[in-house]
Amino acid sequence: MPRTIPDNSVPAAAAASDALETRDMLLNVGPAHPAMHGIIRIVARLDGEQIVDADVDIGYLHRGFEKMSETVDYNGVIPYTDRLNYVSPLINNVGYCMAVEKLLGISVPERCHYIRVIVSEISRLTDHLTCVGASAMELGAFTVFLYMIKAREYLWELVESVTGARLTVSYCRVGGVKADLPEGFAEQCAKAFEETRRVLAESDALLTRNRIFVDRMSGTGKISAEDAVSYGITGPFLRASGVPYDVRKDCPYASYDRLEFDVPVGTRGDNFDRYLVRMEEMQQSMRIVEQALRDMPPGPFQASPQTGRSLPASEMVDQGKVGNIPAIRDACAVTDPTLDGSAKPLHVSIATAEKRVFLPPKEDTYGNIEGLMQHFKLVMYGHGARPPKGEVYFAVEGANGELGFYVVSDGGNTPYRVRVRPPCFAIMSALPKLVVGDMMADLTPTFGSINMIGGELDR
Amino acid sequence: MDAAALIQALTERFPDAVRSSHAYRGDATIVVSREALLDLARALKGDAAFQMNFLMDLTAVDFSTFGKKPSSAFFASSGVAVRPSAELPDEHPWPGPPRVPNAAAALGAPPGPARFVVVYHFFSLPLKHRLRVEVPLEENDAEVDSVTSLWAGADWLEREVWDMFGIRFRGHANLKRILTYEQFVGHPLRKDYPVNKRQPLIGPDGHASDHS
Amino acid sequence: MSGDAGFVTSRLDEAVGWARKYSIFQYPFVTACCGMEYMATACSHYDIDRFGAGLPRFSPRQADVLFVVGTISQKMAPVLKRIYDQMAEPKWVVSFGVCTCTGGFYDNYATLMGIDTIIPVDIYIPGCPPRPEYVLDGLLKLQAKIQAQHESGTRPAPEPRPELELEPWMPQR
Amino acid sequence: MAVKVLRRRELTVWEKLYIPQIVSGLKVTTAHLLRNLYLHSAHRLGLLQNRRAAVTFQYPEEPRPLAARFRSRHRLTVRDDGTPRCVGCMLCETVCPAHCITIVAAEHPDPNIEKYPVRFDIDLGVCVYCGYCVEVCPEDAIRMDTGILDVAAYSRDAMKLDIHELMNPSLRKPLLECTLKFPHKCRLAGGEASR
Amino acid sequence: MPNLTIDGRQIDSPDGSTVIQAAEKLGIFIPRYCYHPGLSIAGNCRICLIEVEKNPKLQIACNTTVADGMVVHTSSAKAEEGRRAVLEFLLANHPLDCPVCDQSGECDLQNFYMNFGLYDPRFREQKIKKKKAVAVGPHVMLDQERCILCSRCVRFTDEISKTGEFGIFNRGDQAEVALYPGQNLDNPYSGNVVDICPVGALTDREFRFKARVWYLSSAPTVCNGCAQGCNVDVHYVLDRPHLNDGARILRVKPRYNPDVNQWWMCDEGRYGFGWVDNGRLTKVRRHGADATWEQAVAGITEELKRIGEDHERGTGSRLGVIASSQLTNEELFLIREIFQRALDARVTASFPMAAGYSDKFLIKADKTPNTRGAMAIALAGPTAPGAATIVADAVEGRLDALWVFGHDLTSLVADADLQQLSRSLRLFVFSGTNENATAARSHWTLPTAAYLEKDGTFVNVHGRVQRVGCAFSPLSDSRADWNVLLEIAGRLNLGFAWRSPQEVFQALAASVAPFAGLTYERIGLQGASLTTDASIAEAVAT
Amino acid sequence: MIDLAVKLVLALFVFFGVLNLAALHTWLERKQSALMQDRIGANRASILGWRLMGLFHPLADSIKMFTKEDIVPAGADRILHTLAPVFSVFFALVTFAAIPFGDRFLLGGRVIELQVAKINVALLYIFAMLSLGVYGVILAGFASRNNYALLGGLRATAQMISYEIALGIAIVGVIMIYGTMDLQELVRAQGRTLAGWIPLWGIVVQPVAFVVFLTAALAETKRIPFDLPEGESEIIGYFVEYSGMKFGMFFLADFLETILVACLATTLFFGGWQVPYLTSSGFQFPWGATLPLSQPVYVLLGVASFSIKVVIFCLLFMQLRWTLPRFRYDQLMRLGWLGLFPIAVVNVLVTASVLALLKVREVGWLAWVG
Repeated sequence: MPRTIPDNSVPAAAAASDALETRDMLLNVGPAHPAMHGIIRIVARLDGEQIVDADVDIGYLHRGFEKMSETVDYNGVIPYTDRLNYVSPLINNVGYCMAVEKLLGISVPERCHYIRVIVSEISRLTDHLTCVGASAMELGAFTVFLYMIKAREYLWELVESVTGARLTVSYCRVGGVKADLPEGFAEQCAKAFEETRRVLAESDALLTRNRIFVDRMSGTGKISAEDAVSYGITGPFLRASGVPYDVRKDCPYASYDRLEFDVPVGTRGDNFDRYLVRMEEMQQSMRIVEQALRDMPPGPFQASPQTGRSLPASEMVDQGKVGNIPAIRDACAVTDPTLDGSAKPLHVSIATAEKRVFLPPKEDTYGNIEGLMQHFKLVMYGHGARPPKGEVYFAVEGANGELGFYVVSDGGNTPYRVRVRPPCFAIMSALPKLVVGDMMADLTPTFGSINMIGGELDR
Repeated sequence: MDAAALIQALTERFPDAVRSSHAYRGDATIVVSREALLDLARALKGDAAFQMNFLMDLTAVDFSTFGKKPSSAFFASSGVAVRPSAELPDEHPWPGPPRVPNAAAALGAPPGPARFVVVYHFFSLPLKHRLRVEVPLEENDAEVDSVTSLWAGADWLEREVWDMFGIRFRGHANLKRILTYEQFVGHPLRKDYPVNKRQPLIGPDGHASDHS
Repeated sequence: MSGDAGFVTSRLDEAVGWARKYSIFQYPFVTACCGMEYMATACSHYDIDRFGAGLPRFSPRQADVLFVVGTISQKMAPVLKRIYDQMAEPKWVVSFGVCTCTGGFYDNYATLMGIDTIIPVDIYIPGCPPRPEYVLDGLLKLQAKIQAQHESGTRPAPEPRPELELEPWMPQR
Repeated sequence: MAVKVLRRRELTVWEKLYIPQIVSGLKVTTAHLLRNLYLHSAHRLGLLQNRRAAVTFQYPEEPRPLAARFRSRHRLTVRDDGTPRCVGCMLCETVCPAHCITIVAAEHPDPNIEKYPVRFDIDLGVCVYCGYCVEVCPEDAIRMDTGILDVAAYSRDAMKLDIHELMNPSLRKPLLECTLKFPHKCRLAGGEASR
Repeated sequence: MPNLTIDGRQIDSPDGSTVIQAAEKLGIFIPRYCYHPGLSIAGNCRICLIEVEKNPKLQIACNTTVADGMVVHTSSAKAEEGRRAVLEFLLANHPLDCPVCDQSGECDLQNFYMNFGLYDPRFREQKIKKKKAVAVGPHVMLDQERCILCSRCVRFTDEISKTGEFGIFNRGDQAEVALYPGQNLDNPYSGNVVDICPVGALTDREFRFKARVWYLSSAPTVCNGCAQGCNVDVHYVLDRPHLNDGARILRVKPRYNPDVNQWWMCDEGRYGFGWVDNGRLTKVRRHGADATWEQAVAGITEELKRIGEDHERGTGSRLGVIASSQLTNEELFLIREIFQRALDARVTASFPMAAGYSDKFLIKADKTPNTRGAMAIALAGPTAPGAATIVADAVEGRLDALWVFGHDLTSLVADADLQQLSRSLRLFVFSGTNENATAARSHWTLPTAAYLEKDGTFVNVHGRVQRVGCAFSPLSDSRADWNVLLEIAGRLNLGFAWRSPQEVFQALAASVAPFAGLTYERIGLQGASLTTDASIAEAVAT
Repeated sequence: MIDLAVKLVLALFVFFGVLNLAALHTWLERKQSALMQDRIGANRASILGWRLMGLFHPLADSIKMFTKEDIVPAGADRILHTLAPVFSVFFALVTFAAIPFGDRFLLGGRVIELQVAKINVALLYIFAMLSLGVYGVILAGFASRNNYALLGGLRATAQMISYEIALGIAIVGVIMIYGTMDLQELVRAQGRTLAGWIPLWGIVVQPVAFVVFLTAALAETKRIPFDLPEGESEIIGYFVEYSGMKFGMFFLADFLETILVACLATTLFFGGWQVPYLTSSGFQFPWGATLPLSQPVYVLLGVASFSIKVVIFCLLFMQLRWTLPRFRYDQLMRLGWLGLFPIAVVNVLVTASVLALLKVREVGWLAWVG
């Protein structure tokens, strides 16, 4: 049985050969340890306060993502992807959906690409805020954490207004997104970014030049570029080691090739560099979102421009049922607000044209038999979207690095195999290398800078 | 290098090892025999033409039920089987899961389908190309060389494949379970492992329960 | 026993109940996604400290309420059980998020289908993850429960754990 | 490719003395402290009500505004005659990734409706609020727009919503009396237990 | 034989066959509504349009006979365009009923629409209203709005059931399928019209609204309603107990078998599955009190051994076994091996039953599925003692033990005698699926699996051996009979090495002549005939 | 007899005052951090409908802790385990005895020093008590039989011992200047003015010592940035195995130490109960104005001045606690041994040199000032 704190075992593991009779101490850190985010266990062998060896035990949050994915249909996987890297669920959504779209061989409208970029970057912001905030908190700077979470709340308000949920968004769909951006999103976004920038400035003042913080972060948890590459580390962690690899630049997807941004890289590959890279990436993310909002093709924000006639959904359903098509044709349904943003006029700009993949707009479902049949065909077990037999790998830049989805289809309506390449898995595998030689206390900032997310690590 | 050129170069370089290849949806893929894997990997990492410095991913697929999913009870009312819905058209269809040469193949019979395929995803940062390498394995001999000597990151990935699929990696120093626990019996991502077959460590009364 | 004494003890109990409900030292057993909302609940926008529950203690000995936040896997279950056993009486358990309430949609080999299969639960806060408002409502309900118990020292016998509803012919899990 | 190398400025001797940076840090936090103190005091006096002192929403007294699209507790929409709009097509039950919806359907006397649910349960203890049920409903029968956030419960059973609570979101457990006027599988005493 | 090219592939097809049949052979599926291989060709739905080279107009595949050198394109743009137009027309007045229609999920309108449908509908008019939800018979509900007038049901009642209830009335967009006045769709095969209806116009009243078809799992089996042994698929749901009050089986559909039942089955078999989920024995009982299988097996074998020992000293067999032709061949064989051969019991599988309704098509008078098998194993037929004599012997005290498989003895003796039996016998075992009077009187009541829940074979009236398969596991505590028998054999140290029905069947095939050479693989899904009829006669004679 | 009664009253006064202050301190800390973090903070506990901005929360905390189960882990040393928190609180409490919180006043011909115990080597006493307080911590770490607790205890011991040295040396300068170890005298000595208008507080003459003292004293309190022994996210702390009121006592000791350090800082460097330009007869401003005050008012002003200064220090400590990250162990040690210790020593040397240079040793430096 894995041992947890408080650990009642007596100091053990004598280094018998040591003539001085000093004994190494085995310390079980985790799995229920505040700095271990609850779900990993590090068995550290300590010489005094110095870590001489570390054994990392993961899997405490293994939830069978890959197995569950084999039991649901292609869209059914999306809620599970939300919970992979639950700090940046939208990036997971986007990555998974784009992988399946690649498998299907379909494309999505330009506006949809931009929307995905925007939500991805907002998610990246929330992730970095949480990561930096949490590692600051673990170093005792509690207020910074609260400030960062406060900023995250403002960003989550954005996420909520777009997706209808704060965290587990289930926003993307295979072949598009659930809904267009809401009205007034750009202004709301500007306001939230203003708050975020203020918080970042404050946090910067509290941490970046503070010697206590710098001493804790600088020079600890170092890894060289070669080692990082060998471990398959990607993302901010790799960039902090000076390797400018960013999927958004190197293998651009969605509309990243049309957006300008810098890839920050560090020089030494220590915790402080990772902190700096993340802080800079947040600025870049905001820059990307602002550009994307400016450049994205305009979408109709309002109800049907042709008729301007809106009908309550229930009315449409009732009329459709009795075959009174003239009464409801060309009308725009007033649906549940949670479906806001997916009305028929908006549908063309957020969803692929391939009807065998994406649910029809509600107006079609309520108002004509063709739409209704399409709707049913996509939902019923054994029907649904059926990619051809094949396998694809598609990677996006997750908050922690390359987030790849390897999807195998056997031509059925459920994925045959969904494999996610979790970025922090690679980083975690390098953890023993990162911490050996450092002090016990350095475990905390190093671990914080890894931004280990259990959902993604253990899946 | 684009996918076709990469496959071409590899096929020329390793004519014996590369059993088949495809570039489905632009993903360069080669299927190699497990004997050749380590040499190939070494060359992939070291050769100036490839420079695959990243082992992005290492996983496996259990192809044992591929295309054999029991059909649902959509009774075709006409009395004749009706396909539920068309797959999307595919211009360049995928050649199908890799096959492993078995004993029968020597006698001229077609190679049997591989139960397991170990899938490596390589990426070259300097050259920006990706490559998928697949190593088909038979069920009763699911073992392949470890690439931990070339990429440190393979350590955990191989452990995970062992844990989830029961594929052994020859030369791996510490091949033990990683996501599940030592007491776990079986390999959950195998297709014959029922999705909700639980092996609890403690029972409702708080006592350790036996694992059957 | 005189009426007065009863009155005094009952007032005393009430006071103890009052104190306990406004002084909730929590042990956050945070494992997964719900942890993000747990953070949000604790932080400025919701500020769980307003209810006197702002002080997380990372030692189970000092905690009053075990917040089980996030999926508990079979691998984690013994740890949770042990933490619970280590807590000092009186103790309460909050099951935070559907994974801890019932196992949620991770109905597979790896996860525990609800922590109430191994430890008694006082408050279920469903949601995936629960919005902070859900949590605060749950906390208010927990406070009401604590006040209602108002017994000094011991907690009432845990409720019988819900049986899994298995129809006779269903595949036995 | 735009790569921005973050070259580190070493700490100056002045900064290495701890104190200056501590002071500048204190400046940030103290500014917050004083501003909030000032605003709180002003609020006590009824002044400056338009400026928030703390970002905290004092739930439950002061609910935080929810986004229009926010997915909260479910409800079933109701026809004018008090029956549910749901026709028991079971698409929501089908699509639900958590399998938290259970529906039992029966014949409706009106052949234009044909079918309706005699039982419609949602187990909130399992629901993951993905909103798929709303998205796939072809009848606009299920919605997640109630804004109800009070879902915590004392038992597993209490998290299960049945047709009474779903059709009338204002109902709260425990329910004692059935007010539905159509045949349904009723678990309440006093209701029609027919189906 | 004409040779034609379909989608670039060559095929020889017999004279007079149609393109749709030729394509079928190539595995090319051409959509169809009115065409049904078991019915005459109507050619009125027009969905099977194909492009034939050198022919300016699209042809219907179902009624175009093959010709040498014909070049056919089944999925060319032109053909699809034509079908799309047909589908648009068919859908013009189709009601928005998918949510309430039981057919959705197996509806050909949905399927074909998704493959080549017109996605942007142009129909903007008022839809025609017709009658909905009209019960046309005890089992079938008609919805005229959904009907696409393919006339399959009309042809079925004309050609197969030959009862002629259905007709198409009125013209144009008012045309509708209906019963002839005064008629009622109550022929014994009426359920088949639901199967053949390509849309949701005819639905099954029993199945209606119980579940959605996409919830159903399907398992192939053989109907046990009569000796015909129609091949069927049983459709069941295990993971949604709230549907249909927890019953697993939701419906039974015929499975195509050209040698037994073609595409059809009778209503008696189709709706006669209720006993599988209702009124089942679920617990082992000893004198009415709950017990466990371990106790039962141990107790029964103990008693059998003791009776056996006593029997050595006494005279004549003191053990009677009334087997049943509801049991599979494997179980009957095990009964023979254990009771007749090893324990020297008096065993029979023939139980007197009144002959039921029969006709010349599918319905047989013998309402048990395996009489022929029991005869082949010689547990029924002229040589076997009748059940009545065994019971009479028991009543008169000439037996110590009696084992009844599933039968209710009250059809042979009065209940008072049964009570008397219960008191006088040393061992009285009842094993069966459902509760009855005998079960209530027995010493040991063993719940056993229904035919759907166990693997095994039946032999139908024509001597065809067919697998019943194993659709799902036995209900709660019940066990398959072969399992129980093997356990008892193990306890009795009979040295059987078999562990599964398949192994028992191998032994059976090796030792019982009519089964010689058969294996489960050879039987497959479609069954195989007993080796010779003569061998049966021989087996009966010995 | 009456003296004894007076002392008793004073002791009780200090005892309850300090305990209440500690309770108030927790409230203050919660509220202050809330304000810093744009939160509201605890505010819902109410008695008879009164919420008083959450003032009842500390009360609830203490009642709850009293009624919580007390766990002694298996394998732990029962006696030491119980003794440890008592040690902590006891030594923290008795230290207050030497802190003067007001000037002496005359009551019925008696001179009453507003100090529980007038000890002429009060500073030594305080240091002794502080050092003994370490035992509570190390005993807690040792008796719990838990690796984390042990680590915490070790850290705490090393940290407190190291910093005590810097602390002690920092004060030497003050002692040298004021020439006394009696705190009451020390405070009184700070009542003078330099150049006629600068109050001769420790901070003025010993600014470096003040910084060293403050840092070292913060470290003594084991609060952020020096909370390594109880750094929650690294090692839970030496009291990881304590529950109920025993844990509460550590908690209390923590706050007591904070208050104690605030008191010391006030006493040593901010003139204790002194109010600038206030003498026993009233205000005498440097520009010549005077404001005569009666003696009770004078004494009360002194007490108020002392309290305010202490509270300000507490606030400062908390502000620091919620602003800064924490040190690492080796950095902490380096700061103590390589930073504070040399500075303190140099400070002593410089002070000594200056005093020697001024050759005032014999005549008394204070005379020179005056």
